[in-house]
Amino acid sequence: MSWTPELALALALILPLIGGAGVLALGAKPNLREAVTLITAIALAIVVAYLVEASSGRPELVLATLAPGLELKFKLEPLGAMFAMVASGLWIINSLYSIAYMRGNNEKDQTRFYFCFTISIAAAMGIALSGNLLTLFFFYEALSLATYPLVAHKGDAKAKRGASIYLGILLATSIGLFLPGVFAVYALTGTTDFTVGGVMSGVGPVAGSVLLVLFAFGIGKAALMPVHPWLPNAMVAPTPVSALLHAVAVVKAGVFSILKVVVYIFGADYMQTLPAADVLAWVAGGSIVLASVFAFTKDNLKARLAYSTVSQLSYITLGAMVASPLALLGAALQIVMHAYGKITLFMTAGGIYTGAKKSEISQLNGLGHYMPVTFAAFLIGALSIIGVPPFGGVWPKVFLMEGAASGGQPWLIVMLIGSTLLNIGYLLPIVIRGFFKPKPEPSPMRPGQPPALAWIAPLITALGTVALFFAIGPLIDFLSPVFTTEMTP
Amino acid sequence: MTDAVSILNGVSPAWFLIAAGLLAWASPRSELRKALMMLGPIGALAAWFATGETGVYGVLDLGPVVLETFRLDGLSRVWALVFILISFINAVYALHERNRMTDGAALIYAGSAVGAVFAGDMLTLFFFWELTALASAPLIFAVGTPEAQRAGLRYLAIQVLSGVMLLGGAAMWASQTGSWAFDAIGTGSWAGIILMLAIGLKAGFPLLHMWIPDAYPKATGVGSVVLSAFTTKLAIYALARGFAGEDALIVIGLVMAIFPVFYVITSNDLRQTLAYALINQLGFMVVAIGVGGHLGINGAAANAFAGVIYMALMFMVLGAVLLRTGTVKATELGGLYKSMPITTLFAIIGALSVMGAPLFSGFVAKTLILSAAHHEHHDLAYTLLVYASAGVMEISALKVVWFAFFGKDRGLRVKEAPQTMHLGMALAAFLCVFLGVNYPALYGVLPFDMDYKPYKLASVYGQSQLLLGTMLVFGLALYFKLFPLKSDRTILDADWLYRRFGDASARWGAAMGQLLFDAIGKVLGAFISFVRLRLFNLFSPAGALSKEFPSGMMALWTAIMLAGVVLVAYFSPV
Amino acid sequence: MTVGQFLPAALAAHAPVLLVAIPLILSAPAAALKSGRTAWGLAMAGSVAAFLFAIELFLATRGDAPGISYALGNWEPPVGIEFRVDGLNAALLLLLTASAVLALLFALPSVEDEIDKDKRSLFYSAFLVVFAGLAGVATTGDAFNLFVFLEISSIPTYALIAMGAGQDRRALTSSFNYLVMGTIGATFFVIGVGFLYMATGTLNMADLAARLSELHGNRVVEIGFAFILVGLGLKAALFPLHLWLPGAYAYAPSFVTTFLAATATKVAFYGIIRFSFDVFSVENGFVLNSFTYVITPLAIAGMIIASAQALFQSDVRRLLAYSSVAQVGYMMLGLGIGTQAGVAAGVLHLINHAMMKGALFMALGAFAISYGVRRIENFKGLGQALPVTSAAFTLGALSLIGVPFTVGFVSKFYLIQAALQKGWAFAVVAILISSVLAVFYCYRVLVNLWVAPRPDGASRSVQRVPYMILGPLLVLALMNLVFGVYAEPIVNMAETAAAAAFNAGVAP
Amino acid sequence: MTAPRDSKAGMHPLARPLSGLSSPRAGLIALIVIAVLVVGGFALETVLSDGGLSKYPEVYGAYELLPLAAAAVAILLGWGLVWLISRPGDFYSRAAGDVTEGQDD
Repeated sequence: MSWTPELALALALILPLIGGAGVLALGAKPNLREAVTLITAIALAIVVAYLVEASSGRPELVLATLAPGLELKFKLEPLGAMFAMVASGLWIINSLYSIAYMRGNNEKDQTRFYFCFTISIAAAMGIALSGNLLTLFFFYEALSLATYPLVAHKGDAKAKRGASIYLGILLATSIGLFLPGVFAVYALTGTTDFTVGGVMSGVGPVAGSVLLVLFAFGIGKAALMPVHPWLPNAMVAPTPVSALLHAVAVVKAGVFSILKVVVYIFGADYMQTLPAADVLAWVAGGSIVLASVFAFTKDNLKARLAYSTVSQLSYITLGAMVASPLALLGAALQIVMHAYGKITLFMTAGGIYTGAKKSEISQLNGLGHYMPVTFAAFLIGALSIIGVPPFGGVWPKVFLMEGAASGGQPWLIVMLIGSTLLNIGYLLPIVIRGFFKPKPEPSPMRPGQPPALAWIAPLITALGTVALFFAIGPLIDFLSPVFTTEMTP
Repeated sequence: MTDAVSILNGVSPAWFLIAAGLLAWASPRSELRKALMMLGPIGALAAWFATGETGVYGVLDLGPVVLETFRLDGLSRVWALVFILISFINAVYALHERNRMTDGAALIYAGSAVGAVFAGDMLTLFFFWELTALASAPLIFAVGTPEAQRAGLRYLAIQVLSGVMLLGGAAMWASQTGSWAFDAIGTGSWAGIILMLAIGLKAGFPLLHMWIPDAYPKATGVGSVVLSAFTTKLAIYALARGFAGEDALIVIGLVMAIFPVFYVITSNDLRQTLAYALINQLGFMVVAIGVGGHLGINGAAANAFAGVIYMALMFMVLGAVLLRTGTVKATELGGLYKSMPITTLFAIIGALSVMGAPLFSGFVAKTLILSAAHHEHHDLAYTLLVYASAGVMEISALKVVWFAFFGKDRGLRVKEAPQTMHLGMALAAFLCVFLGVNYPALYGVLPFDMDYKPYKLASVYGQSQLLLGTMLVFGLALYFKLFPLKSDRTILDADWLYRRFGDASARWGAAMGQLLFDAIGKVLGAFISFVRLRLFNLFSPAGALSKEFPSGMMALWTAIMLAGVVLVAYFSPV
Repeated sequence: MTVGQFLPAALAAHAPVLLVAIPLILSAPAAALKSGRTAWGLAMAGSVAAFLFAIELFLATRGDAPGISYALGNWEPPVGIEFRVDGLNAALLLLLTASAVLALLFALPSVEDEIDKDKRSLFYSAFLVVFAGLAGVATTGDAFNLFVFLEISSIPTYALIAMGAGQDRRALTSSFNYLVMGTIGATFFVIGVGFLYMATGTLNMADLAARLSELHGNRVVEIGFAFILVGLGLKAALFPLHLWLPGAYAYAPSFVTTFLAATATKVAFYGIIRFSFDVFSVENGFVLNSFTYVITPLAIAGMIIASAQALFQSDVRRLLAYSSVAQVGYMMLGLGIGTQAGVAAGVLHLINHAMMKGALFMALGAFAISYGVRRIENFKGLGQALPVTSAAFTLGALSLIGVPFTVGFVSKFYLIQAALQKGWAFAVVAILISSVLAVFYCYRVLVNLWVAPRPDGASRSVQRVPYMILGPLLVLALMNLVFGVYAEPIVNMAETAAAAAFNAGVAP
Repeated sequence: MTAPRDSKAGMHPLARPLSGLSSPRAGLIALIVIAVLVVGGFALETVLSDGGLSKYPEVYGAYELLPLAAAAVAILLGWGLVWLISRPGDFYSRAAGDVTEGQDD
């Protein structure tokens, strides 16, 4: 069999599943099991890197046909390739981190953990590479289901309650709103394929608006307020899950879906005719600010980060709803930049937990003296989230602002400005507390903790945010075909 | 030598400072850091001299975004030079201090300020603008007290707010004009207004000024020197670049020049007094920019140049006092000239510069602005500026010198400031005198060529009268104990708006929001459990619908359904 | 007639009758045997034979091929009894026989676990009779004969359910309830047939169809239709005539439940399609109106209320039983739509539901055998103890929810399409509500299965699941997936069936 | 041990010659000198020219009057201002400060 993009597509979907099987088979031998996870992650990243190369050719893969226009179909395009690259690339780092975290905290049922993790990654790949709404929906649901055991991992009442809310909201919104949306698109246009320029041009603005609302709230993973509560509740999961899934794979799958629906189902031009788009842009703006305010009130580090995520995700929704080329570009970049920033924050949060069993912000006084690298990584991640140079997080803000202005919604800039301020207010005190409060005595650190991997991993991603700042050129070159030449077919 | 330096042609001086700063952060040895703090500015200065031709260098092509990192022209040259000079002076001044955090931060702060001045487009400007915010914050955090941390956070928030507002305005500007280029902007559009507000936030526009007296007094002794030098002057540069000749700026500048008078008189913290004096000084520059024209811009530039140095000198003096006595409260100091006579000398030189005494740099700079206002027939502005310089500048300078070094001897017998501090102060003091006497040196670097003689009899005479008059009033007020100074008081300023009112509103809002959410949650919870109970009663195995029905029930259903079908069939059309 | 595509022509020619006769005949020796295993062998032989005939018949009636008419004893219809196979019942026969084979594989270990040794051969004998009866219902072309087969299938069913008494005494009351209610249903049906005979003078379905098309506005016909619909509706567990079903499914032996869930209501459902769309016709206003104003509301009520009831069950089999009632609602909704697309969707869901419920009940049987649990809270941690079985159960549950790329999604998709074509948005809403409820009741089971930790006190050893169970279980579970992705074969099957129902299968 | 000698003991060598500056009389002398200079300057300007010595002929050049009035007004207003806007020194720190910092210490 020769090496073709189609084969690589299939491989990207199957590799994690094979890895999952391997993890199950080697459950009794932890070292081998982790080796399988790592090897799978690396192999997947290589395959996805190849896919990124091949994405300009837009290869397609149809596995099955349910009805005309309703297929199990995969199609590679730059947005998806980018998302796949982010998810698979960070999976490697996160796997390293998982090993440190899970062992450092003596977590139980680690085989199930790693298995579900691989399945989740497979689902994320499916979302990234999906070629139509139906396939997207399928993998979207698969991701919800596969991550459920991870969220409920601890198995105590609190974890179960959090996980129930998690799954309940995600399933209810997806089946109650997203799925009807998929059906409606099919009923109105006869296809659910992701098509350059969108497929909705024949649909009236009212129906289009209703559909847009269905998608905006139905894709609950995008955590647009008020369907966000699942995200803070998902924080009962072990930190590697929060780090990769609830900062990268799951939430990004949500906003990626929204972006994809907007770009390839609605089409940017059609979006301009929808009154609901303007309203939803404001909802997203409100979500940005409100979630930041909520983040302020949280003392639990992960809860604060979760609300921060809610806020940051709405940047993408906002960009998608404004739907000017630059706003969409900013939204797409935010997927990458926020992924790196937030995974850093979560991994450091986990590192602090592993090292000193501290989970509340008010307990962090002076810990920076014991964990300088961890806190430095946190600082970098926070600065990237806030959006200051020279960290990657600044670019989405630049393009979203320009996009909002050129999209005729300059007042949305106020939301972004407000969010930046709030970000400073809730993120930086954590670092300041760590570095500038007096060193606590005696040392709160648990002997031998955290393992080196628990701070190396966030350091890598933190440096990644710096690299991304300078790598913006290639990134935009890669993405811009989606938003410029293809916007108006 | 020229060959060696010419290699640097086209290299932005900013990189030397930033690189030195990063290295300083990385180097654990204090000696190495101190060397870097000296070498960075020297390298930057070399690069400044090496690049002779004006033009755009250091174009950083990031693909779709092209950053012009080094635009050298008449305007940017002045500011860059003074920033480099002051960072060198600060390096000397701070030689005694061993603080890794602030050493690196000060260098990067200076470097990013230089970088911002050289930015040819607004995106680059924004990057360096934000970098100045980030790099300067550790200078406040380093104090370590909770109060300083809060102040630092407020400071940082406002600085970053200014940055993102700049970005927002620039984004709107770019979407309107299609270009990120940073040139004259004007207030003709919303984008322009937002940009002006963003810059104004850093320049200390009225009501946007509150962070200056809030943060500066809380920085470290060395930190306040650096803080006073860069941020606000950078904003003045941006105003001069983008908003020269805006009439609104004259009004704004006048307010800035005048309102601090009350605070200068009542504030007890001498660094806060200086901070208000700084706002007044900025007001002069803003007026000059508002007046515009070659003379106005030159006046703003000259004032920025001289002002950076003499304000830094004043803050250095107070830094030395703070180092030795641990306080800069007017009510706790006095008679220090006895133990710190050298510092006192520098304080007097600085004060004379601040007051604009002839032969000092303040005089040659300030007369430019007054002349510009006069030439452009802004007579009211002219009069008010004279008033402001009497009421604010001079009283603040007198106040600092008097209360710290003379006045009531509180028996403080401390060591004289370290030699290295003296050296730093001496450099600044030298520049104050040198530029005042050899004024063509100052005028030579200004953006526009001009033929201007500051030392005319009228000017000198008038200025001397002004000075003496103020001193008389000050002396009389002291003599009759009319000076309204009280220890341990907080003077409210616009920061009350967010520190008290805003804070309280936010708390109230958060509390109300929490209540609301709780109430909603309660009602929702009650409703859900009610529905659940009802549903359970209905559907559960023991519930109404699931009882093991007697077969008769079933028969009944069957009959009902049969009747239903028959009825429907009966009424159906054939 | 294209006989002989698969089997030797001599056999193929008699396929319709042999399919019914062989199990019926085998039931007698099975009852006489002492060994349960031998009886099982006979049952298996009968089922496999029937399966082969069903394949033959299915192949023969594919596509546009006309139906097969077989005159029993060479008495020509309409006087003699006619067996008639077309696209509609060929699909059903295939489903029925395939279910029987798969269920019987599962039966061997399951029955040995649940039924007393001396009753086993009787058990298999009774099963053969039920099987033959159901096959007869599906094959016959004679209205009265259909009643006879219905009773043939029903009476041993009561006995089979009652045999669950070895596990739970409530099986007896459930069986009795079913007996009473089933008899009511059968009686209603036969009364309806009587009315038709009164009006037309014939019992042959094709003949009935021909004569009824001339009898417009005949009240007797309308009343006959009403009785038949209600009678068969009861057998098909149409809400609210489903009251017999939860008890019967919950307390019958696992094997019986598995088999019945996949077949019994389906056959009655087939009867409704056959009578409503073939014998009568939707062109008759009263048929269409009955479907629109009676069946559809009941179907929707069933979909939602029964799902809600399922939500609160603590016994998993009862949960699934209520779920079955809800699923019947989906099928009925397809009929209620009253178009060919709707009927196709209904048939599609009939086939798919057999796959999912077969898998689910079989998995439950496996749990019962190896762990002895039926209540939801006892499922805690089973996912790790019995991963393969649990995975199969999960697949079935996902299919039940209607996750894309499972058969459950395919049939729901076609159902929604049919509803939308008719302009029934409310039906779509109902389907979605019911689906969400399905999510929640499946969630309750799955969360215990996979996530909840095993209780510390559960020292009870878990037996390995026999391969005899695992095999058919996996086949069924994977069918949910395979036909969910490659839906074409079953969709074609359903569409052929619907076409057959609408185009009056056999030319007289 | 008197206070001045005591204070002289800790003095910097360079400051010793100037120790007399702290006496109240030195201050008064300085004040009188300044007052004389101011009055003299004013008189000079009034006598010698009408505004000719000041910077610009068209602006009345009595600079010393302006700052006298300005500074005096400012200082006197300061009293009112102190009464109006000054608060105890711990005014801001009494409120718990920032929301995030509230729960510690």
